Amino acid sequence: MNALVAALRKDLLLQWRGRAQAVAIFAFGAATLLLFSFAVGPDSRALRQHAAGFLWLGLLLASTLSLAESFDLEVEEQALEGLLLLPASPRALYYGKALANWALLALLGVALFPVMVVLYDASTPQLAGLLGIVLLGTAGLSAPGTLYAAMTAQTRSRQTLLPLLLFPLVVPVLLASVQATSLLILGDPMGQARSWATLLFLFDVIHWSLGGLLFGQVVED
Amino acid sequence: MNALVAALRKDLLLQWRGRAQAVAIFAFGAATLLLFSFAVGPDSRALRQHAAGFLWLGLLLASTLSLAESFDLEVEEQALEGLLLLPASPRALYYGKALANWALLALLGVALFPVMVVLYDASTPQLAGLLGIVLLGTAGLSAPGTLYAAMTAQTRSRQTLLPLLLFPLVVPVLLASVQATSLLILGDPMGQARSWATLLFLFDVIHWSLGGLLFGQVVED
Amino acid sequence: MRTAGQSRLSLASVALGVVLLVAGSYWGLARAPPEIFMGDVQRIMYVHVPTAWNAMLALVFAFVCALMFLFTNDWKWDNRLEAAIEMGVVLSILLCTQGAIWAKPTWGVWWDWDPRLTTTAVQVFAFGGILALRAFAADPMKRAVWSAVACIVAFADVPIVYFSVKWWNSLHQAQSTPDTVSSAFHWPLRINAIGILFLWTGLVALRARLGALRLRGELAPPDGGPPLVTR
Amino acid sequence: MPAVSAARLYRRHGRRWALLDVSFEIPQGALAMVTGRNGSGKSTLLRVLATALRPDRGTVAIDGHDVRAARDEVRGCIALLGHRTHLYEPLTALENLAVRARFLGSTARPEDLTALLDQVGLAARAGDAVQTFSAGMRQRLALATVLQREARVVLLDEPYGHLDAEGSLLVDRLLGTLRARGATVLMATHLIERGRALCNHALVLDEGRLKFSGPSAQLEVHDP
Amino acid sequence: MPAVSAARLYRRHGRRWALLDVSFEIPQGALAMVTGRNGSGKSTLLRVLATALRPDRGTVAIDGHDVRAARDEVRGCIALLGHRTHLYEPLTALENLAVRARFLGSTARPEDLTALLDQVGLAARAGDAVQTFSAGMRQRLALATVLQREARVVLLDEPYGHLDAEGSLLVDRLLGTLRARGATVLMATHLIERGRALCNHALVLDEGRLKFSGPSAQLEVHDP
Ligand code: HEM
Ligand SMILES: Nc1ncnc2c1ncn2[C@@H]1O[C@H](COP(=O)(O)OP(=O)(O)OP(=O)(O)O)[C@@H](O)[C@H]1O
Ligand SMILES: Nc1ncnc2c1ncn2[C@@H]1O[C@H](COP(=O)(O)OP(=O)(O)OP(=O)(O)O)[C@@H](O)[C@H]1O
Ligand SMILES: [Mg+2]
Ligand SMILES: [Mg+2]
Repeated sequence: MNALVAALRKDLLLQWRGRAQAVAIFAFGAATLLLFSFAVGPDSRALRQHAAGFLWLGLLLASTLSLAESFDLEVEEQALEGLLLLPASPRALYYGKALANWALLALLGVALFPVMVVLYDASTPQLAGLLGIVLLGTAGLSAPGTLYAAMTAQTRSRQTLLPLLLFPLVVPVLLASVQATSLLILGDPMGQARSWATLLFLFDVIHWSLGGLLFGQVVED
Repeated sequence: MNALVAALRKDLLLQWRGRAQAVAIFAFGAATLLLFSFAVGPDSRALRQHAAGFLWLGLLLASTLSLAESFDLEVEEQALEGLLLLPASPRALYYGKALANWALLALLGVALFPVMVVLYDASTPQLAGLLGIVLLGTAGLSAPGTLYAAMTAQTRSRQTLLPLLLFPLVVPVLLASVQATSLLILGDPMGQARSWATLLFLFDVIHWSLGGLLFGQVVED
Repeated sequence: MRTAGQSRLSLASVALGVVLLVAGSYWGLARAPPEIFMGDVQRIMYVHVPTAWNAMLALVFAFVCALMFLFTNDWKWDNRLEAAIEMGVVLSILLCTQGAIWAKPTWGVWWDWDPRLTTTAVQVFAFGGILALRAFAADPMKRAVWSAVACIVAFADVPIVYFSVKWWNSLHQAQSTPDTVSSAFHWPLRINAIGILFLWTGLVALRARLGALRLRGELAPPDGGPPLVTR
Repeated sequence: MPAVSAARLYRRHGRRWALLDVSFEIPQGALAMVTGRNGSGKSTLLRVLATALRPDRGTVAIDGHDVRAARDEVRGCIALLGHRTHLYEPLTALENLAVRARFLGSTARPEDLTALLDQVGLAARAGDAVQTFSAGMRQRLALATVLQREARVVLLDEPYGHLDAEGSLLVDRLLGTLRARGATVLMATHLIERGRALCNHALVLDEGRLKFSGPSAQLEVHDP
Repeated sequence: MPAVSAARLYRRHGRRWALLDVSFEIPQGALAMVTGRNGSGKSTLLRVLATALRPDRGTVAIDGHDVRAARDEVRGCIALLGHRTHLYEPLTALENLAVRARFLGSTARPEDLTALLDQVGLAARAGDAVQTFSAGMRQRLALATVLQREARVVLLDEPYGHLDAEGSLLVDRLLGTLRARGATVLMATHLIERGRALCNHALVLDEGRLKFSGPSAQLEVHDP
């Protein structure tokens, strides 16, 4: 428990030092949302229709950048290895990192939502439900993303390999989050959003457990 | 001229050594195209409609990764500085890098096209025209992308800053390429594709000139 | 003493700007007739259009500063560049906000993909990105050169964006562009435009001075030393 | 029980064998220098002993604990100073120490950490980010992280690298303190004279094979 | 005309002044050592002289060319060995040399480059990527890139770093060759004895200020 707190404090400190990066990542996400509208064309009906999809795509793209960068410092001077040799438990290191990344991604999701509302004219009154979906969805990105980022950070071209590995894996997260968000925006007469949320929850439980179990394997030589 | 050849040979050699990366970047692009179809949902008309947009978005995202990575090796052990001290002309270094990046991005565009055809059922008989658009469009990504990557490579969080700076800049490239490709796919009764190609050409001329003029400023202390 | 005089001048300019803005807004809000189709909502135009003009002016000024910096290597142009980009971005964001507030009741949406709106958005991102880049460059010289270079490139891009967006849009559907301004609304508009002009030039001058002071703190060695050289 | 023992140790990097059939024992409390030409496998050996790399074949035991079977026990009693500093570049010197202290569960107060920095001559720069440090200052901070642990086996890879005369004396003193505490030290270095004056044991590697293991006084014949 | 001259040179990193009011002259053909504590500004000085960093204030001239006004001329006659190696990690040793040779417009054939690698003891590893090299092997390759140029002014930052005994002799020999060729050398090092034996001139920096500049024989009083 102490180790987890130590790890979390370390990662939050690193994120605080790199807060300019967090701002840049938010701006990246917003720029992506803008780009989508260019790719789709000035067709406001289509944009509104697909708003949730674009939001989550932008979030996914931004999150791979953010996840990959969260390990840059760990490998630069092999600082993570230094902690493992202390010895610090890999599990604590994993959960510390994954929680810090989750916090950042959730913030990002919350910040991108108004951008989507303005750009695509897609708003919803159910803000609590939306927050829940954002939390569940970003948790589903953070857990496997942190695990994979730890692997790819040790290779050249981490920034390409991470999304490559992560995208297929998080297809369920993307689908469920997009559907749930879409239902919240466009109306949810049959209450289907809840079942998507359940799927997300299930995915999270599995991957947060798996990540803790496997992280040690990934970072040890 | 000799310097340009030397620079180009160096960059092509580096790309050849990192060909696994090129494959990864192609796979990333393909995965992005797949993701778009998940984000938009199983609406084959909408997919076909927006196929060109998604193709170019995927290409743009993949290209920022590739551009950023093309400078990783240059800054890792300050190899680029080493060449500048030889002295090598910054202009030759720029054009060598930009040409090598252009070649890679054009290949990527050509390789992604069949993926789009398969995923979105969007094909065209006018392959020569399409190749032309791909060449013009990727040239428009490569020139400013190489210039900006040289800057952002010197900072932490290069992978976020590069797209942040590049995306707004290449909006015309994205628009023109998407429109032209779309016209080739969906039919171009009024021959508008040509005027979009002209716009791309204009953009390319401006940015290939600006890049050569400004690169020296960017890489020297 | 010279600098003190300069900052007094800038303060005067800010004050004059505020006065003009208040006067113009009073005229626009209380005295000018309401518009036939949009009613009182239309009165936002008296700040909206001046903001648009001035945002563009500020960015043009930034472009000039960038060129001047690269040619003269004089730090004062970097200070002005920074101030001008910040002002341009702030005005552009204000413009988008005002526009969105205006658009909701008139067009029924916050945003639309009209060429003007689109270029403004691109402008915000392009120049906002430069400010982000500045935050990541620790060395003042790198910071200055990079932002000058990025500013030139971005500025060269704005006209291209404008034309491409115009083409792009007209290929799909015609936008309901606002009617041109009738002469009854001219005066408050002009007064506000000049007010904002004075306001931002004053603020930019002050901000540039602040930047110069910070830079002096960064660049002055503890023992004075010989004059600072640029590249 | 020897403090460090390796038996028929092999380790590969890609296709290349960096350690081949290395067997030796270092008694408790010994100061051993590890030397050999560039690329002979010194750094690889130290990293294997530190459990940063796993052995491909053979066994290694630290204080009687096998590096594979009892990795955490081994890690509990070693400290490594490697070619890479294990530091977080954007954090300050003090923060780097504080982060490690929290993981160690130590009750060190900020003053203790500042005193530690003072010991390596970095007190004046405690609040500066590591990324602004010169090569020697990084090495000093890395030394401080080693001092931070009361390790029983200390592995130093070129500890004199980048250090000025004063810093080198610091390392000498550190070795004295460690010997006084009864810790075992393995130090890879190319400064053969200096090493021989300080160490009582020596290992010489050559293309991954152990060419000599014995009292450092007998070393001269192997000098290139 | 002095080979290297600096007048009231200042240079900053971020907020910190790494060089303050440094003025000196090094005559043609001199071997000068640059020494001083960790963080005193040696690397910064060499990088400014090499035109890798621009001076913030003051003037620097190499062979009579001002580093600002005639940067390309200066670059045509200097060679720098810094803390970073200037190498491409995924390229092989030979390819790294070949890339540089093409930029230099030299007519060196592959055999010449292999001979160069042989000179630094890397011939056997000519076809291996730099990323598989040990610390000392990288340093050797970096030395080879310096040898590749017929520079009139050679700037070496801790050339003995990571090198084994044989590699250090290589550097000594290199200094001899350079002196014979009439080249001017500035060498930052912490190995004061070794430097004093080889060099005829010495510069001592302290917190960015020049504390001593003169014949290296007079240096001992400044030893810490
Ligand atoms: C939503 C965001 C909006 C943005 C970013 C925006 C941006 C701009 C820009 C850049 C100009 C250019 C000024 C010039 O060329 O002289 C402008 C002018 C103008 N805008 Fe907007 N606008 C927005 C919304 C609106 C709305 C909703 C209306 C009215 C329904 C409106 C009415 C006008 C008018 C009347 C002008 C003056 C046109 C002229 O001088 O010819 N704008 N706006
Ligand atoms: N990138 C940087 N950012 C901020 N400060 C720096 C940077 N690089 C060096 N410094 C500071 O400049 C001063 C001089 O550094 P420099 O590397 O020149 O020292 P040095 O004499 O080479 O030291 P060493 O013997 O340790 O190599 C130091 O105080 C250092 O902290
Ligand atoms: N990452 C790697 N990939 C491939 N080979 C490697 C790698 N690291 C080291 N080697 C090889 O392993 C051998 C031993 O390297 P090691 O770093 O242990 O040598 P060393 O004795 O520490 O040398 P030095 O004195 O130069 O530091 C060398 O031949 C080296 O080329
Ligand atoms: Mg080693
Ligand atoms: Mg140094």
